[in-house]
Amino acid sequence: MKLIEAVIKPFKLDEVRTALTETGVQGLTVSEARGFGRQKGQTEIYRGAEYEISFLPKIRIEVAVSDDVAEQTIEAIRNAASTGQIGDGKIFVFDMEKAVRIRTGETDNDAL
Amino acid sequence: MKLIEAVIKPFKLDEVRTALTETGVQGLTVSEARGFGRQKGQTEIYRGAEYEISFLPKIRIEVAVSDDVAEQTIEAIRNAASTGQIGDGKIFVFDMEKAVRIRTGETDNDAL
Amino acid sequence: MKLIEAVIKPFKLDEVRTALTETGVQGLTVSEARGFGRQKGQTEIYRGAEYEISFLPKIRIEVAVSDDVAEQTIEAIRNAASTGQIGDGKIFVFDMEKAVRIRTGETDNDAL
Amino acid sequence: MMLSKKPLLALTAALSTGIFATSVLAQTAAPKIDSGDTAWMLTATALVLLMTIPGLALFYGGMVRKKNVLSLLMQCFAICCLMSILWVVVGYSLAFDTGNAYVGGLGKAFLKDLTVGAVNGTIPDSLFMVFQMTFAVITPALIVGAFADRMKFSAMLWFTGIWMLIVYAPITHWVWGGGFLSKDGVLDFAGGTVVHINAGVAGLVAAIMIGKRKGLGTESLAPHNLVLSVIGAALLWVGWFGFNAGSAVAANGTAAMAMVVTQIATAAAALTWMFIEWGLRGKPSVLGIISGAIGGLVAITPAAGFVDPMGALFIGIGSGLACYWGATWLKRTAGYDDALDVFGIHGIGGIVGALLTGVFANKAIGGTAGLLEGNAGQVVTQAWGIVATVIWCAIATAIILKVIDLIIGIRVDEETERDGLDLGLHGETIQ
Amino acid sequence: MMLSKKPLLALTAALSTGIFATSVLAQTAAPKIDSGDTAWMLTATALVLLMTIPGLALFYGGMVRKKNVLSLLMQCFAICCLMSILWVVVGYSLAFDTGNAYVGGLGKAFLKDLTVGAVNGTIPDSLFMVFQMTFAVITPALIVGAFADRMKFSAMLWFTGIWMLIVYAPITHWVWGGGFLSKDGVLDFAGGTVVHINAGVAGLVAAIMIGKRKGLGTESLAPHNLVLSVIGAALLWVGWFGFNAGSAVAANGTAAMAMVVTQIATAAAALTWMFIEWGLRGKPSVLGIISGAIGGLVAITPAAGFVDPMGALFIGIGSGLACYWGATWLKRTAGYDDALDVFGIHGIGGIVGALLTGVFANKAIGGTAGLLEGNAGQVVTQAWGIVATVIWCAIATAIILKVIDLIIGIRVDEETERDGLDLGLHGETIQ
Amino acid sequence: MMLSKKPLLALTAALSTGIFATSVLAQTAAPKIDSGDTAWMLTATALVLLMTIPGLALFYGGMVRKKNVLSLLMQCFAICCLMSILWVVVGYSLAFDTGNAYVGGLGKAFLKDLTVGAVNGTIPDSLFMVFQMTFAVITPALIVGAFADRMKFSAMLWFTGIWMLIVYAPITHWVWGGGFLSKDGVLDFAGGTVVHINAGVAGLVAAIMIGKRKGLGTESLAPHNLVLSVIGAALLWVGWFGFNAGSAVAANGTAAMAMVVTQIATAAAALTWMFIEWGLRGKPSVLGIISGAIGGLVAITPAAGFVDPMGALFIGIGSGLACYWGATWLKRTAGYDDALDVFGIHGIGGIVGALLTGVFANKAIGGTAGLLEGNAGQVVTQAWGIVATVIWCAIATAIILKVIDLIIGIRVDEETERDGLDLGLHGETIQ
Ligand SMILES: Nc1ncnc2c1ncn2[C@@H]1O[C@H](COP(=O)(O)OP(=O)(O)O)[C@@H](O)[C@H]1O
Ligand SMILES: Nc1ncnc2c1ncn2[C@@H]1O[C@H](COP(=O)(O)OP(=O)(O)O)[C@@H](O)[C@H]1O
Ligand SMILES: Nc1ncnc2c1ncn2[C@@H]1O[C@H](COP(=O)(O)OP(=O)(O)O)[C@@H](O)[C@H]1O
Repeated sequence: MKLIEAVIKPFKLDEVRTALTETGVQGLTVSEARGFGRQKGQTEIYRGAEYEISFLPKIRIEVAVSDDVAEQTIEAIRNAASTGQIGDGKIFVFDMEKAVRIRTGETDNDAL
Repeated sequence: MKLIEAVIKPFKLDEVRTALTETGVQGLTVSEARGFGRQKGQTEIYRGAEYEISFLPKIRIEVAVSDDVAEQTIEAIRNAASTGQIGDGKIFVFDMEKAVRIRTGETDNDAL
Repeated sequence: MKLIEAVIKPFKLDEVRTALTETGVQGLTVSEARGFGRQKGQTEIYRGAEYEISFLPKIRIEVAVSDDVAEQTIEAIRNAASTGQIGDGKIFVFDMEKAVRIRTGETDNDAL
Repeated sequence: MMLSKKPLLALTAALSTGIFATSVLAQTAAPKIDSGDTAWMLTATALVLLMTIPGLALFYGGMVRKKNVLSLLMQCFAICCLMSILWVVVGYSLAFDTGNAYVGGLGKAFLKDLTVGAVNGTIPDSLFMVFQMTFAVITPALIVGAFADRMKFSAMLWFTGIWMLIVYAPITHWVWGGGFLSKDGVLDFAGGTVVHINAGVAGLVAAIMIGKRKGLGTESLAPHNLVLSVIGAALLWVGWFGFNAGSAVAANGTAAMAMVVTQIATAAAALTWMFIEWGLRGKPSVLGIISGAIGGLVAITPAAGFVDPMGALFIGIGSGLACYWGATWLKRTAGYDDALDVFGIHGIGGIVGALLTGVFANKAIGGTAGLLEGNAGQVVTQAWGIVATVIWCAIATAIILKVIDLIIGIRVDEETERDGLDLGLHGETIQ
Repeated sequence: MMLSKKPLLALTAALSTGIFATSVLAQTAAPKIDSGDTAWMLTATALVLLMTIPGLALFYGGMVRKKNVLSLLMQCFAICCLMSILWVVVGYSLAFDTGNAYVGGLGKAFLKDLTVGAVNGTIPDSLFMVFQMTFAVITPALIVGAFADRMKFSAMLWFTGIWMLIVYAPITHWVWGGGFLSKDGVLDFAGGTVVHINAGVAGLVAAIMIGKRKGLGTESLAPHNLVLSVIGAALLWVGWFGFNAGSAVAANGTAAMAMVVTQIATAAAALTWMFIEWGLRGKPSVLGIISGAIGGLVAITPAAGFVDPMGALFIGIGSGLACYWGATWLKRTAGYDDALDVFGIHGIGGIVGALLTGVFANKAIGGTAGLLEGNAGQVVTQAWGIVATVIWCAIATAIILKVIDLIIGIRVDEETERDGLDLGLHGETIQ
Repeated sequence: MMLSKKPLLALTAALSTGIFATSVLAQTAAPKIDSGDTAWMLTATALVLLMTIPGLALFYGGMVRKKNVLSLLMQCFAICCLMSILWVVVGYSLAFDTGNAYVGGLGKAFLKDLTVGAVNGTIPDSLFMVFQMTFAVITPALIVGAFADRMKFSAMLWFTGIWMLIVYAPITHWVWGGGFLSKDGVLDFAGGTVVHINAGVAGLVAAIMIGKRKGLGTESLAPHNLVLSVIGAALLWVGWFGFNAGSAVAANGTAAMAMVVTQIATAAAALTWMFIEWGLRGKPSVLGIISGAIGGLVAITPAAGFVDPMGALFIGIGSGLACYWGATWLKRTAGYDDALDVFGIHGIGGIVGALLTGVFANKAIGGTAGLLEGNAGQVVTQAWGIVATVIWCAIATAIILKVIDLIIGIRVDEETERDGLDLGLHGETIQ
């Protein structure tokens, strides 16, 4: 199994979720993150003080999938999350040794 | 070493932590997450507008453990986090190449 | 490629980011976390009720790097994040199978 | 506006409450400041200011997404400042200088001749001016809820500034400044027509012209923090005592009764909305009960000096029903995106209140009988006031917005809307 | 309630302050509205409303977990609406209509005969009614802190509504409506007994009957946002000027002195709590200082028109000590879960205040001497007022809750409690 | 302070407004309480309390990082309590007892002889005392913004307590208590010198002595939640009506005009700051517009009873410009870390206001002519008031802080500063 982690722009979350659901993914977990990279943030000015915002809001998505659908999942995320502009984010793929569904104790592909 | 990631219902955090401490785990890291899956959320209605809440609050736990205690750690989490109802969450297990304790520079099992 | 995850004290974030940038890292993703470990939290008292704060605020950093710079990246994080006091945190290293830059579709080392 | 039995210099209010004759006669006695009336009007002015900042700002701010909350606060705050200055420059004059039946003259521009000693009724003239200023502040501020999350800040300033001078000030003159509606006998104690119908209609027109928020129907646009909205609604309620009871322009029985009926109608409308929602949707919501409360406050506004407690109870219930309908069924069916229901609550609530004032007006309370006491004509008069206001407001609002749109554009670009107006327009965010 | 030297229609207050004779005689002069007194009472009414919404709502809302904050605001807001209507329907009549020694009659139900011109003392009768309404609103709202996080909203509405009519209105009649406690000479200037002991005891009974919050002692139930609680406490403080100084029912020296002693006792109690906590626990906390302030406000309430600044200082210190003890040691030892310390602060603070009023009452200030001036009997009288109130309140509260529990159940189900009342009962959350 | 044409017991204000003679003569008539004036002053007192808690507390609290917000609220709340007690004990006496030209005597310590019946001008003497108390509360509270995020709570209490007695009370005596500045004819209607220059200079000295916040220039110290700051600024604005119009100590034309000019100057200053920022930085910010508003409020404070609306407009604009400069260029260039711009806004705004009062003072409004009416000397007199205040305040502040620093240390340790004062000093956090 693979664990696919994607860091995307927040406003793309709904599109990515829809795209994933369409490829048959049944679940995913998201969390708030902030990203530093090539994309430059705005400068905020508070009275005399300027703060360059180097960390920009991102959404971090984790999806666990079986090996055979990993590629198409990656593709689905990429298509949905891409705007073509700097800062669209990254997809990282990891090998996952084991998965367990807490409710039933089912493991591995059955657990996803 | 293994990195065990568990996505659980928020109100189970204290029980899971206690269970882990009992199995000898010395540390863990948690973060807020929101999960999409089989469990359905409530509908919120604001004046005329209805919003189905598809992402539900979850807690994401990461525990790094040595290989030999991985199984019992997984079991401890599962037992503590399970309510038997949809949405109890998942446990994902990864192989971890290296661990470092920042304070001392100790590595691998010594660092956990 | 490696995915290096570091759990550090929040006030060390800026130093770590600077250190990483100096070693040539181009991007990183951070999120809020709370850690349980040897470091003991303060006790908060609200009227009659005492709550021991067992989860302390931490920052979780993820950096994806190519294999050859992994060691120096780890070193950079450790140096920047260390205060020598309990609770400085951990660095966990994982093997990463694949990376994709969403904007361009570039993969692996080109995507970082 | 008022129903004082003391001498009044402001003919206007007198006219609109039918005690013109007495009042003018009474003026032969030298006008003198009453310290009690003055004390109350100083307080009432502070209370009405409290309605806009922070009251309305929070009520609206809590209902938008987190990325836009500061923009709402900014709009309310900037409007408060801008209208204050414009009111001094010429707004007050357009509303309250003698002028003709449609608009005041320029005689009071820049508050020319406003002395420390000048008296208006039983209070200092300067106090009447600043009390009215707070009304000129809140009315345009009410409108911003309609185009929340998507209007340029610059366009918003131009729009509300011009609107206040071209729409608000003249309509105030019609009703309270001696204009034709006051002569026609339209009853509007504290601004149901002048303030609420006016703002509601302007909001509707603006919402239609600027178009829907991105993501409407697809993303969650749920309120980010109703705690703020509850604080806002509560401060609006408290401040409204200054608005309604202050419109007696005296600390007397009329002011007290205005406060009583305000409390009753508000409570009744809030409970009405809550129970309907509970019945129809299964849960009584916080946003529901506060929306109902505002609906009740709006509806009792024109009636406050004219109806008795039982009249207030029915006005409250009627307004709770109507505003619920306006903010849910009507909006959904008609398909416009009045983001924070300015029309659904202020427009509908204002119209219901204006008409029911004609129904429940009680001779013993405010000197004018309504339908229930056999004076069916009052309802027609009230309807006439509504029609005149709606027509002028709708047309003028549309023209002003169109012109601004052609010159500088009224809507923010897509990226600003997506990333939030706080960051895009003001360079700030909340954590 | 009041200590005006002007003619009073409300015998009640006069009775309770021992100037019955003068007052009745004075009434032969035709009552006339004083615009200054009216101005102040209009303001005071707004201030007392501000205490409940948003004051108390925020004070409580900030102290609960994030998942329950809206439910607290909702309860306070809904109580505000419901009590306003019930007060109009029959509550005011039960409290202030002549009736017998125990409860008022039905003569003022639906505010029958309340005219614009009616005068009560030196203010409009309608103003006295609405000022009292705000007291009938806040008293039941105070109770909700005791059963926070676990009561059904429907049960809460039934309970507070019935409680206001069966417990609050009669006890108000006893003390301020000409009932037996006023005849017995019990001093309660602004509601130490009527409002605070009453709410405190009801809270204690309710907390015991509904049982402890899930997670008490095992999970962190720490306040989620004390910023809200500080805003709430501050607005309570400011609003309490209307509560206490407004209870003079006039803008005079008594009102001013009531404001002075309110400020002193509050400051003293807040500092007392802060310094005890600092000494015993090592840190002065925000929750501590605001809790102390509320304790001081509570304790000075019955005393406000009767004591001098030095008396206020001691009452403040005494109440800071006692409330700290009530909210920490007493609660822990007795083992009930009065979630937000309604009994610990309002009950204990009210009792301390009522007794110390008997100690520090100063003839030169309020016409009655206390223990320190040699009138030890006043302390006994005060104790009698406390006992009577506690007994009736405790018994009636228990019965009302028991009946409601049997019919619809008072506690939410486990899942709702776990996921939060905001989502479970109202379908809303804050971000 | 006031400009009443009614008899005054407080010579002081009379002196400072140049109507000493009349006033003294008028006193032969027995002083009598006016219920209208009393009603307004009761309200004004509540409004000024509202300025500190929660107004100022929120204004400051929203501007710091999340980990320090409670510490700011705590400081403002504790100061409110401590100053109230100290004012009673001896502060009021030092300021308003006869004494000499530099400081009052001890005759009013512990409010000796303050009776219910005592009259001051047309209001109860106790009311004058408590109104002034709220000024003694807000002035030290203003200072805390300068050393936000890094002062020990214990040191803060010692500092503000001593400062109020040694700096604030005497300077109040100089200007309003019959001291030398009032004799010299310095105009300060509501406290531009006494309150704002004073607090601003103390803030500057404290900021320099305690040193910069850790992380300044390297980390983001951006405001964590400007929603709080906007609520705070709005409540400050509303409450300032009590501050300025209340300083007329009567409900009359002067009070009304003070309210009018307050509104105008505030609006003008807010817009000025907003437009400068928009022009220079590209975006109009929320923090900018509210900062401008506070700057305007500060600057109109000394002028409120002396200038007309057009004067207010120019004072507002001038103050918007000057405060913007003070909070940006001046601070950056001089290199001190006045965290929340106490000097930049209150110091600079106060100085500008004091001087412009000398320019725009209008004989028809407040009885004194300014530069524009040919009395150039008034500007010199104003400057003299500023200089005297700045010198005494700066020296005394420095000495007090130095002594406290030597004895207990004024700055928190590094870890507390890093982890946040909320947790470190008060054991609490917000979620
Ligand atoms: N090496 C990395 N490791 C982890 N996260 C990264 C890395 N590089 C970029 N990111 C994440 O991806 C986001 C987008 O990267 P950025 O360089 O701004 O644009 P792009 O992906 O279009 O080149 C960053 O904000 C950060 O969250
Ligand atoms: N494929 C997946 N990848 C990542 N997280 C998942 C995946 N499937 C489920 N989850 C997480 O597990 C949670 C529970 O899943 P759900 O399908 O609702 O119930 P259950 O685990 O009981 O079948 C989800 O809310 C989500 O956070
Ligand atoms: N086994 C573990 N798995 C995951 N995270 C851990 C583990 N042990 C510690 N941590 C994280 O590292 C942080 C620091 O650990 P702690 O034991 O307090 O100090 P130190 O790392 O200095 O020994 C913890 O707060 C927690 O976030």
